[in-house]
Amino acid sequence: MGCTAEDIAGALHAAAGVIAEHRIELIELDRAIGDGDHGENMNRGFTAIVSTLEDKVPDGPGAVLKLAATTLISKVGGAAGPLYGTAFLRAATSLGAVEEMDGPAVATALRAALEGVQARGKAVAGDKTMVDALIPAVAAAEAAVGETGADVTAVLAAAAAAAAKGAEDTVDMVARKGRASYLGERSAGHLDPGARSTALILGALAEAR
Amino acid sequence: MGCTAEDIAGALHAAAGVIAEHRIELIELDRAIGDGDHGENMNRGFTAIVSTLEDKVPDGPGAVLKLAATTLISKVGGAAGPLYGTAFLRAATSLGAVEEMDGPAVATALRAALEGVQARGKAVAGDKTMVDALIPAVAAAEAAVGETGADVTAVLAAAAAAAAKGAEDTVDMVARKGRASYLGERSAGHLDPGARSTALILGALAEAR
Amino acid sequence: MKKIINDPSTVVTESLRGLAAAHADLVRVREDPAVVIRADAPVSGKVAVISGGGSGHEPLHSGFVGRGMLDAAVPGAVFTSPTPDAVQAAVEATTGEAGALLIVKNYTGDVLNFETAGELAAADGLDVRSVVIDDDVAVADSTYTAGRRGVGGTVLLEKIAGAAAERGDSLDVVETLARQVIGQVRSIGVALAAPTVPHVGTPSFDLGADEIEFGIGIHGEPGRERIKAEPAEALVTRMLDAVVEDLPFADGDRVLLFTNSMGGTPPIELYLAHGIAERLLAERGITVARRLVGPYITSLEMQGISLTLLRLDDDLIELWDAPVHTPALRWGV
Amino acid sequence: MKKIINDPSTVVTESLRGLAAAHADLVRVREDPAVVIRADAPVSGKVAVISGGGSGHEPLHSGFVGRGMLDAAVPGAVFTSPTPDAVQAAVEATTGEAGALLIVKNYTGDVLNFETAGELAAADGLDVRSVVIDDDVAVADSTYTAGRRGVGGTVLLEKIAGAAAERGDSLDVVETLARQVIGQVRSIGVALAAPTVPHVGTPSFDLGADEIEFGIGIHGEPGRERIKAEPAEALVTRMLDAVVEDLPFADGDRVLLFTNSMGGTPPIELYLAHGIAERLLAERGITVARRLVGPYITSLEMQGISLTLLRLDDDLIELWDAPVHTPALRWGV
Ligand SMILES: Nc1ncnc2c1ncn2[C@@H]1O[C@H](COP(=O)(O)OP(=O)(O)O)[C@@H](O)[C@H]1O
Ligand SMILES: Nc1ncnc2c1ncn2[C@@H]1O[C@H](COP(=O)(O)OP(=O)(O)O)[C@@H](O)[C@H]1O
Ligand SMILES: [Mg+2]
Ligand SMILES: [Mg+2]
Ligand SMILES: [Mg+2]
Ligand SMILES: [Mg+2]
Repeated sequence: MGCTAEDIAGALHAAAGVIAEHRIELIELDRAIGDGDHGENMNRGFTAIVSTLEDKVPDGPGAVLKLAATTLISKVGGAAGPLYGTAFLRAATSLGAVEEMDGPAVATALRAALEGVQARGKAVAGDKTMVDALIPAVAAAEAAVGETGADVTAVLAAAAAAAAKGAEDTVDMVARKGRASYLGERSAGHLDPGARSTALILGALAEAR
Repeated sequence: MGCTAEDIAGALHAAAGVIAEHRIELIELDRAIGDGDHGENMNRGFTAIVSTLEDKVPDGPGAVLKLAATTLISKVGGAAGPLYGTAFLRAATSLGAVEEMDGPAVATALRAALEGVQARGKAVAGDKTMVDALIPAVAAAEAAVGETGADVTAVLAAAAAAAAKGAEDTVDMVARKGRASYLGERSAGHLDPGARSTALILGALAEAR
Repeated sequence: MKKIINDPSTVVTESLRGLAAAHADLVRVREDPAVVIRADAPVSGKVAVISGGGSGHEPLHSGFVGRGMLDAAVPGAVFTSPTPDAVQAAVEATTGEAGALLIVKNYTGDVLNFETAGELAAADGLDVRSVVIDDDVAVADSTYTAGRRGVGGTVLLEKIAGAAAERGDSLDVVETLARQVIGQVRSIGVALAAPTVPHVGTPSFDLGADEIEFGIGIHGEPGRERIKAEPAEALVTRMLDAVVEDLPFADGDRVLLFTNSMGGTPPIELYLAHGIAERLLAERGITVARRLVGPYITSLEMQGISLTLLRLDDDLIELWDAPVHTPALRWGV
Repeated sequence: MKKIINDPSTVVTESLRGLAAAHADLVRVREDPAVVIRADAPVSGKVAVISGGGSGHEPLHSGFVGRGMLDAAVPGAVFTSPTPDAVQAAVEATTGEAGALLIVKNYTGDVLNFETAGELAAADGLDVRSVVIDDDVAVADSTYTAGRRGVGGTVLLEKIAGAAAERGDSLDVVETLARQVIGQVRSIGVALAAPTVPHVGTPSFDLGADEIEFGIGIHGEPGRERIKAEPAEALVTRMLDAVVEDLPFADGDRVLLFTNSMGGTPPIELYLAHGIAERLLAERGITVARRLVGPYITSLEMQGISLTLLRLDDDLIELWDAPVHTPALRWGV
């Protein structure tokens, strides 16, 4: 069975909870190799998504993701705002007007999101950014679709696990994009905050299923 | 035997050494109930006295003390500069043109110094200032003159001991003059830096004999 | 953390209210999204000059709104670039036929958010252009970084572009001048102690008692290198060498020397550093024709300074000297 | 301690060299004794306005030398009032027939040293008068203290007396105006973190993580009371109550509100506090007719703010608005 607009709204609600819980952790990660605002930024954005969705859940999964996208764009700022905003916007667009999102649609949406982030931010694998969580997530989602077919839960779970692993792998990387790149070699040895938040969000979405 | 100009120059040299040694202590005392500059101020002044006297020692004890006075006035600043400057100036004037300073002259000079400080600063006994070291010093010097006659060493030793005791007694006082007075009751429990420097200087002069 | 605030989440808004109250003759403030607008905007026939970025660098940018400088400033959350809709609101409030120049500091977030805002403005049929300033020599300008950061040079750029717009230059000319300034301005910063972001509550980085962060950014991002604390003479020499040799500035050049406090360094130290810098430049045969000394682009209460050099020509000098009337910079008025 | 200095004993001199280099059009600097003199002094026929005090409060006083404000400033060692011969040098460089007004902050050291200088000037046959400013409501004005301290009101006094002298008022008039200002200006300060004096090397006092020193002086002298840290709204209310109720300022009064940073408090917090103060005064029916917001009388890098209120009348407003051109305060020029 696929996800309805209500399901996605619920999942975003869950993601907001997880981000709030990890606000300090994300701040601390960003404090180490950035400017210390990532947790605050993401929390501000997801809190805004929840209160927007409380007013009214739009019709269809694509419309919900689009509302999340515009909310992130207008509330987050920083690097993460436009990048996550683009990710959600591209994912929304990829869904079109479907009533329910199935497993393959999840994989397609994730790939669209990744492509959007890369189009905006120009980061490639190994640059120590959220892209390093998204690339393995997309690959795992697509593989899961190949194996399990249409099961949203399995696709999301695979993506989340891969994103978590991908985020961990950023620890050893030297940043080449974003604020951490100013540190050069000194950026190695730290987890990238954006990769971590990507893994947290995907984890929450998978859990919410 | 009395003190010559050279003796007094030597004693001032010794006092400068003691002040330099206790610079940090005086700073810390002033930091607690003032603005933390007393040690620096006194050290600047006495260092300047030493270097002025290195050029040339003037003729007669009065002239040496007068040179010390003008040096203090033009180098120390703060409250201590004009007060110590006045003290030395009045002491110098009290000596007139004598070639040697004997015991009674020391007592007279100390009284003149005290009166000068009080005329400038308006502090009375118990206000928690250098006056609380000077008042007992003058009394002890005058008593010593009554007992021992003309012995400079004994007079200075008595004054120094009384000044040290007087300084100690400022600990319990609540300041009513100078910067410490802004603290009100909170000034109690601390040694007054100016009383301490007075005791140190008299101690050094007595030792130098 | 001790700060004179009520709540970390309302710091920017509440502070802007104070700015509006203090300078009602110069600026008006819109909340949500937050925008600081020149009191008499839109000024008809004039190119609008707009800048913005994370808050916490005051007086940059909001303190530079007014006659002869910015038409609007867009303050984001503390150390966080503002969102496109805020930039769009600034454009709407200030921009007419003559178009607008957006001055963007080179940080990923600023570039992306202003980029989107530019697209929105273009969709509204407005002639809105952007320039990206990247004057910080501390960062290697290579494919291995996000590029050099925009720092002290931003203040000078805003003054000069604002003066050009005020004298009636076209958007083409204002943009060309802005690119000229960007091409010939260079900066370096150092930190002695870290700032504390209100919503974080702990210092942005930890520096040992005898350490200096050399090449610090203005967001408390750690710099490029940690050095041992050293006397002002050695530190200013090191800073100036980095700046002078980068462009490079040469014997015979006329420059503007901007000695900036990052916030927590008091004037007594700032002027001391400035005096050293003036002497060292004279020794190199570089003429300091104009100077600016003060806390103009800061990082909350961070202790440290930055040095910026801009190569001048007669036109830039005329634009620098032109009247300016803003909360933080004022002359000729 | 980390500071951008070479040697604690040369900080003041080296800093003044930087000031002279940066503002050669406005001031000239003499060393040993250190005096900052208006570039075109002595201005013939004009009353000279002179102030001074310990260094470390910049821009007070040296940043206020120039047209429409001070003719000379006399900087002592850090937090130490200057010596009489330095004041005398300032008088000599600026004072003619019209005489001079010495503006003295009420601290024992300042009063005594300026007193001696005044006697020296009188001996030279010059008409030199002194006014002592004591606007700090934190200190009880009783025989149990050295009297109230001179704090934020000093900046306003220097501007107004300077403007009166510039427009050609006689020494009698300038002195009378100065006494009027002193009679109707009141201030209070708070500290969140202590400054560090260069020759001391450790903070001037120790404050707990949740403590505020209420009624702090500008030399890092401990204040009158230690309170728990509280939100800006409560703190500004407490400060304003102390100031308003002291004079008292009343419904219908027109005032100048001066919101001052002690150095380490950044503009974002300062404007936030200012906004609150404006609102609270409006609620009391007190009209804020003029304002000044910024770090104008500081205590090195001390974190904290002060609030100053001056009751205005038309003449004081005219004098406040009159052109001023100094390193730190400039308008109308
Ligand atoms: N060019 C980029 N492409 C993809 N992700 C990026 C890029 N630049 C930065 N990021 C991500 O953004 C995160 C930082 O976000 P945030 O702290 O909110 O913004 P800022 O860096 O503006 O303070 C980084 O950890 C990184 O994952
Ligand atoms: N009115 C006064 N009469 C006598 N002594 C005073 C008076 N005021 C201050 N003092 C002395 O001066 C000392 C402080 O000197 P110092 O720290 O050098 O000056 P300042 O207070 O200006 O920083 C005090 O400890 C006190 O002994
Ligand atoms: Mg960040
Ligand atoms: Mg002292
Ligand atoms: Mg940021
Ligand atoms: Mg002092």
